[in-house]
Amino acid sequence: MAERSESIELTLPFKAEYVSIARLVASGVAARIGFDMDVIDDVKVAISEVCNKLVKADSSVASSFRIRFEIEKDRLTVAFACEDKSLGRLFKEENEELGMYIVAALMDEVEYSPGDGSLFRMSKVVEGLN
Amino acid sequence: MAERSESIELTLPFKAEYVSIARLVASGVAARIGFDMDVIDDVKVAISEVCNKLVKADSSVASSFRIRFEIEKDRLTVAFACEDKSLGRLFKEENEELGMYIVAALMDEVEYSPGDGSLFRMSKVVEGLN
Amino acid sequence: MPSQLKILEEQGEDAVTIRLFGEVDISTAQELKERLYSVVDEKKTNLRIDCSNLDYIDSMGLGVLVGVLKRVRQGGKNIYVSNLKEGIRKLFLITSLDKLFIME
Amino acid sequence: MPSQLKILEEQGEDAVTIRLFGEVDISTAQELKERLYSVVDEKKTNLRIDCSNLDYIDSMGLGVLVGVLKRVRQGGKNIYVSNLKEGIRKLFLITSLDKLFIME
Ligand SMILES: Nc1ncnc2c1ncn2[C@@H]1O[C@H](COP(=O)(O)OP(=O)(O)O)[C@@H](O)[C@H]1O
Ligand SMILES: Nc1ncnc2c1ncn2[C@@H]1O[C@H](COP(=O)(O)OP(=O)(O)O)[C@@H](O)[C@H]1O
Repeated sequence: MAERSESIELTLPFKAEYVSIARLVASGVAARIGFDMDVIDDVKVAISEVCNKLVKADSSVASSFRIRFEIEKDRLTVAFACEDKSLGRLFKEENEELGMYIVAALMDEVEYSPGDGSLFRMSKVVEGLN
Repeated sequence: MAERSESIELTLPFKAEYVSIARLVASGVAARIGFDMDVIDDVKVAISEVCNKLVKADSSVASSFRIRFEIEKDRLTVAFACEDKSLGRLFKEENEELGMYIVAALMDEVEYSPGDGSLFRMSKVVEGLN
Repeated sequence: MPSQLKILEEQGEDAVTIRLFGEVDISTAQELKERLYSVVDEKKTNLRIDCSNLDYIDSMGLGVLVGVLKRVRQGGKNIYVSNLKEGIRKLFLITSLDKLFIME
Repeated sequence: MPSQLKILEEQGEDAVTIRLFGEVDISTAQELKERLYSVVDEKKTNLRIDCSNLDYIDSMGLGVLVGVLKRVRQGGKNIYVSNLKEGIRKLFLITSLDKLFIME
């Protein structure tokens, strides 16, 4: 397991065809942290849901968005960022959409207006390890 | 298949544990382009070899390096870049190392001093498709 | 670009069975939608969605299934969902879709 | 962090068979090296590397195998490499390692 915070970043175009790449990276990272298979599946779905939202919204300004996987001793945090800050509008707590409802249910923490300049952040805590 | 040039970028720390993530992204991208399984395997090995070199060299300046997958109609180009430009020294045509020998054998084109600011570029051409 | 989803169709006695192979995500949901709508409009029968080989589905795919269910119900028929893998079953529970479809 | 490599060892009549499962890459090559060196130093016999379940190897792993071969040869023994998957066989050919090891 990683001893200090490390991060991996993936930059994807706003294209439906590439959302599965985010899932591949998610499974690789989550497996390396030591998440169980079912937890890995949860993280994959949550990441895809956020990507879906971004890809469906698209951007007139930016051609890509970034997914940062922050690997810490006891958790994986996934943050989404884009040059096009206006996409922050997509992430509101009072969202009725199925996709974001699933994200909130599967992840341990979600931040709709993170202070770090990213659009949305979510974390999963590693249990039973330390 | 992609109709115009699109790119996906992966940023990794100089750590052996994460090289396999580059392989995951490579298989995802290569499969989406329509490469055959054996070609995908070649691309995965070539990418890993370049990552190995970077990770073994490490950097006193940068904490991560970037891999850009450029997807074009008839080819996949993979370019490696880093803030630490001094790593360019690692990539020389007259290299006797097994790793870079394998890269040159598996890829269709390699550029040891690309003009685009990256450290190293290599391409694989899609055959039998257009 | 090869699709990550394969859809097989099999006419049974009381239902058409649809077997899903691979992934239903944002890049394949539309394909699933068109296929299921055309089956429903032609066959006007119960649907059984066999998910033995479905590795992934998310809100995009679940949205398609709900839309198809509406159409099937209009014809007085139903959708049976069978052989869900654990992670996918969890999604049906979280979203309460397990109460909308007939789970087998 | 779970290793992507599993190594099984089996004492045979004329050789110790080492079965590799998973991936030998920059993160697992050291583990393979230590394991093989200790087998060679203890057993002083031929080695058979069974690669039926080896999904990936690159120059890091090939380097380890060449190092082990040197040591095995010093004891007058040899290394047999068996059941390579296609992509891995290609690497042995490209690097001419197929001429160094006894390929089965
Ligand atoms: N993938 C990412 N996920 C989360 N935060 C990020 C990501 N990339 C950059 N950031 C953070 O977002 C903020 C703005 O990033 P910046 O590099 O200026 O890019 P942008 O122009 O896209 O906002 C910075 O605090 C940066 O650390
Ligand atoms: N992953 C990458 N692969 C190849 N080239 C890249 C990559 N990232 C950036 N570049 C190119 O390298 C050059 C320098 O990039 P820059 O953004 O200034 O970063 P750095 O400070 O790391 O060099 C630019 O021409 C940029 O387009």
